[in-house]
Amino acid sequence: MNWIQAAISGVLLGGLYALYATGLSLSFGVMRLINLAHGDLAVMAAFLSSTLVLSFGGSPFWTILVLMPVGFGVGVLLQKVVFDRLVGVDPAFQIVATFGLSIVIQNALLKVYTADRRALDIGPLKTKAFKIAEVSIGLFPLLRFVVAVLVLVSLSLFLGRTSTGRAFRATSDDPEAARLMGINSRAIYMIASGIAVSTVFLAGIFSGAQTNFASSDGPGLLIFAFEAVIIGGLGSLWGTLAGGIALGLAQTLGAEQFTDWPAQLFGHVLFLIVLAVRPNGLFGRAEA
Amino acid sequence: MSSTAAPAHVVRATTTTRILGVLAVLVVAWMAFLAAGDNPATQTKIVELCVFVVVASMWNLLAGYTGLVSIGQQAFIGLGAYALIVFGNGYGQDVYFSILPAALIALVASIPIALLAFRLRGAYFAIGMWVIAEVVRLLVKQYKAAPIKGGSGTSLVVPTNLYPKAERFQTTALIALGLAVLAVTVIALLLRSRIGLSLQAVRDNEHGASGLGVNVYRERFIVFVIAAFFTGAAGAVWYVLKIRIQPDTAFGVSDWTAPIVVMVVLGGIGTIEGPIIGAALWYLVRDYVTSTGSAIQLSDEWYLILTGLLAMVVALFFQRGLWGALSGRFPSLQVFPIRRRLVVGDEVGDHRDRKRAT
Amino acid sequence: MSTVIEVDGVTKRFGALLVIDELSFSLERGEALGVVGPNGAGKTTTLNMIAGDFSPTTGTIRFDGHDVTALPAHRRCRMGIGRTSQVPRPFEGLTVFENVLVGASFGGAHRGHGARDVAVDALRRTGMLARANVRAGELTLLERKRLELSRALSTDPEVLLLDEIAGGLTDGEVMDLIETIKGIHAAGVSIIWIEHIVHALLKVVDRMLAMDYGRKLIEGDPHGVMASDEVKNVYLGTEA
Amino acid sequence: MALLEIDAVDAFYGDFQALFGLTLAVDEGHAVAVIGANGAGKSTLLKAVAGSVPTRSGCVRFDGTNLADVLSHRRVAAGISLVPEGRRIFNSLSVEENLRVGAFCERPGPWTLPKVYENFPMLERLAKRSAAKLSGGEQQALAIGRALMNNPRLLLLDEVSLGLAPAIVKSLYAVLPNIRQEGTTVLIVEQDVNQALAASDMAYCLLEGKVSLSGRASELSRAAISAAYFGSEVHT
Repeated sequence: MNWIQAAISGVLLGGLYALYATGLSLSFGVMRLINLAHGDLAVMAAFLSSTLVLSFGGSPFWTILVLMPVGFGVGVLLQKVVFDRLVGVDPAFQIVATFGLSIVIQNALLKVYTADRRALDIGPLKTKAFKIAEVSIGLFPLLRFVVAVLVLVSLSLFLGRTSTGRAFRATSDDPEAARLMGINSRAIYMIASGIAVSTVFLAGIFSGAQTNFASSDGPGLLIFAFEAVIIGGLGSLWGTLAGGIALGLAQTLGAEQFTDWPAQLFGHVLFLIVLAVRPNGLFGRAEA
Repeated sequence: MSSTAAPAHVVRATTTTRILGVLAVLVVAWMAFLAAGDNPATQTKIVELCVFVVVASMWNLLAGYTGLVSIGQQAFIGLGAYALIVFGNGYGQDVYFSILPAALIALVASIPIALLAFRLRGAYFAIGMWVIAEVVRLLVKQYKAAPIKGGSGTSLVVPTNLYPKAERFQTTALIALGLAVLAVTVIALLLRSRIGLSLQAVRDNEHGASGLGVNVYRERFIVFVIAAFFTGAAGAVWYVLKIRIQPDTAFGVSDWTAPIVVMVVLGGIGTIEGPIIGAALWYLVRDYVTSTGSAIQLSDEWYLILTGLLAMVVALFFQRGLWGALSGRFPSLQVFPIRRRLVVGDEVGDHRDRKRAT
Repeated sequence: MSTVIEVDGVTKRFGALLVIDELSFSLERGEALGVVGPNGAGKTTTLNMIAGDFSPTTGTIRFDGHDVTALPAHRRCRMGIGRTSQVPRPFEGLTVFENVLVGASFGGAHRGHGARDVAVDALRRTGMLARANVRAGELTLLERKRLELSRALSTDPEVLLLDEIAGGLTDGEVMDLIETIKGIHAAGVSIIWIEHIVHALLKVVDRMLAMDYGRKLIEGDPHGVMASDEVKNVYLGTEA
Repeated sequence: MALLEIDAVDAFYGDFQALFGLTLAVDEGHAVAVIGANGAGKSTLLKAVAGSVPTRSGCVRFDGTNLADVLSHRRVAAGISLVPEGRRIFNSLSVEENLRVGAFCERPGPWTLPKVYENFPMLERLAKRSAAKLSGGEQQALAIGRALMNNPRLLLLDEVSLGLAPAIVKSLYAVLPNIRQEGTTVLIVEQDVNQALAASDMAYCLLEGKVSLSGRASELSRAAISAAYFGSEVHT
């Protein structure tokens, strides 16, 4: 039974990882840009949420409604000020610039919030669970998973069914040909960054409600997001979800078997195995 | 082959390189004098500066000459350092003689790491290396028995019970300086050699290089392994001085790769001189702004925020870095004579020859 | 004469797109072969497959009788296949001499003074010696094309693959280049030359191959091929 | 007044000068062919009009407006559509999605999805299929249909016949009268000279970045074209 229990937690955790990874996958897909500050933005969102709750009271959930639009704005701003200058540039400079951004965000958070760990209090929801047979399923992890799937569904509807979504995919395929259709690629890039940051804000708040967080957590989250993207294979949102779930499963099942080892190690090991065996990811296209 | 009219020869050193070379030797001699002195604070600074010169130069050799941008070089720092701990604390070996084998351990480890990480390109290689460094960190943390003692870390016992403190600082500073000189010399010689020629070709146009017979994978592999060796040695030297080691800092990305990247980009990526200048500048500025009693005393947080902003500004607007900008303006400016100037009688620069040949 | 390059039943697909369709031809030792055909006929793809940038989907490529179909580009270069590419991309951070030295040291596997002398010789043959110490990033288009040629020569090629080396040059420049290539050919190097500037080709090549839709259209005497109905139809369309 | 005026334009790809003081004009409602060998500068000309290659000197005017400072995606909104060389289909989109992307600017006009399908019936059958899986001819039809969805005033066709079998080329060109009937001006760049001349009113032949011959399409002799096309040195 413990195995089933661990597997279910793994799948539910995978939803969170997919949420982290979505923005990363989107910016890479559309602009071939990797933002190394991606994880720090999630941590920033958790801190902002805690500030809002401390100032205005209530549950962290309402802050999502405020912070997701704020995240969109942050993404657009970052795109205009930083990322636009990095599209098509030597990866070394993309890495240095976004690495610098990561250092700035981490230390700004440290300055404002000190090194103490914080948590977002969601009250009794955090511990509520229901049982099917002998397996207990946490209500909050389930909710988190459902929200992640909803985000992915709405994103894939946006990409698949709307004019802007099609422009997105067209730009990702061939930016120059997209411009020949009248699509302003810079505007598309701004929307992509806006979505990337607002989804990672959401992920940060959900993560902060489950476990406490500190200003230095960002890089660890970035690695999870990155692993989910690579394991799932580039190029599809559902691949990212699958990658997130595979990562979550590796962590919980690994920790179940080897109880005194850190769970993230098993995720890393899965990542390295995928790299050695199927470098295009479990669900990736061959030419990716 | 057609006949050769005038004998051709290749000139490497110029007046500028000779003058700057003498200056460089003088700086090293001055540092050796300080290292051999009896001021532990100065000796500590020399060790720190030299270690960062080594690691930054090696990172630049990878990123600036082969396009392998890694944010996992801390893996080799930690491997070198922990190998030293194992030789010293575990097997009771003399620490100074353990530095070389520790570096070799890093070298050996780099081979399977390269085989795996070379499957990724660009930014994916960068983060993939980071994951690999994380795996090594977690494994070391997990080894809770002596001599590694897991996540809480341990201390190097041999030097403290064998050598008096003053002697240890002196020896370590001299070793660090020697390592830095060796590392930079190896890089300069490598770049002067045919491998260096191919690396610069690969950097400019990978596809074109392989079309001229360069085995790009092999060249990259060689450089990766060399970088791992020296980075491991630097990690070992660092902890001979610092004594106390913990996996989270020895394998810490913000302790190592973050400042290194800033140093290299600030100094000028893809030049030998850039990382050295970047590292020196970093130390001077950090010393000034964080030491108590200076005019602008900054907290660690503010200091790092400014560092991050500096990295962003340089990467966005000043990609050539300080040395890159200087040598762009004054092309003859180089400390290390790696360029080749061809002299063939009076044919080079003589336009009549061009007409004759066509 | 013996066959030096043999393209045998080669097909290349990129995804669903058929680019080369069962193409077979050969190059004799010491021969210069011109290749013409409209854009998209698969000429550059063919050259790239001979040079080893990628492998054909099916079929075999032989060099000096050895099957080289699966060898990477750097190995083929060392065996004696030199090439120039359509858009010259020199190593811009290196000087002209250093650019050529890469070819001499790796493709030609020369060391030290040997590499230097081969590089100097290649520069002299292409008229680039005077520019030896200039950074390649500062060259004009003609000089880049000449550098492209010198680099290929420095690898001691038995076969030289030229991809639109005359494209984009003025008439006078083209004439200069023709003389250079004639010289290389006269020294015994076998040549496959893709070119749209037909009059340049006609001055050098011994034989002409016309391609269309990834297939061989016609091959034979250069003037005969260019005057043939097949080639005229491809370029100017069938007469109504 | 001419809809498109190209006045003494120089254009470069890096160091490579592709157009040398090129001058030509296209009247509204006309179909104009630009022929010439590879490397003559035909595609560069179209790219300079579409805005993907900058002009270094000279002037491109569309409907009297100088396009110098108009970004390429704005030119599309103004009614200039390019069917690019090599088709540049969006491979991860379906056929229908490619067409819908073509209508991104939502310019009003006669060209709608049903009308494109009516003119290219094979596209309707393939509507839901991934565009990457189409044959060359189908992709070319899609590229033209996609450009028409913008309801352009000026349609630029770059090497429509490239790599296609003659029968397919013929079927693609058969749509041209329908396009012109809606008042669209067409500028055709082609290697297939006869096809291009048959479809157009005026023709310009380019040689090495300059106009080597121009005139009414029906009045140009094959000998004159042959000389202007290859340069004078080929004995044919």
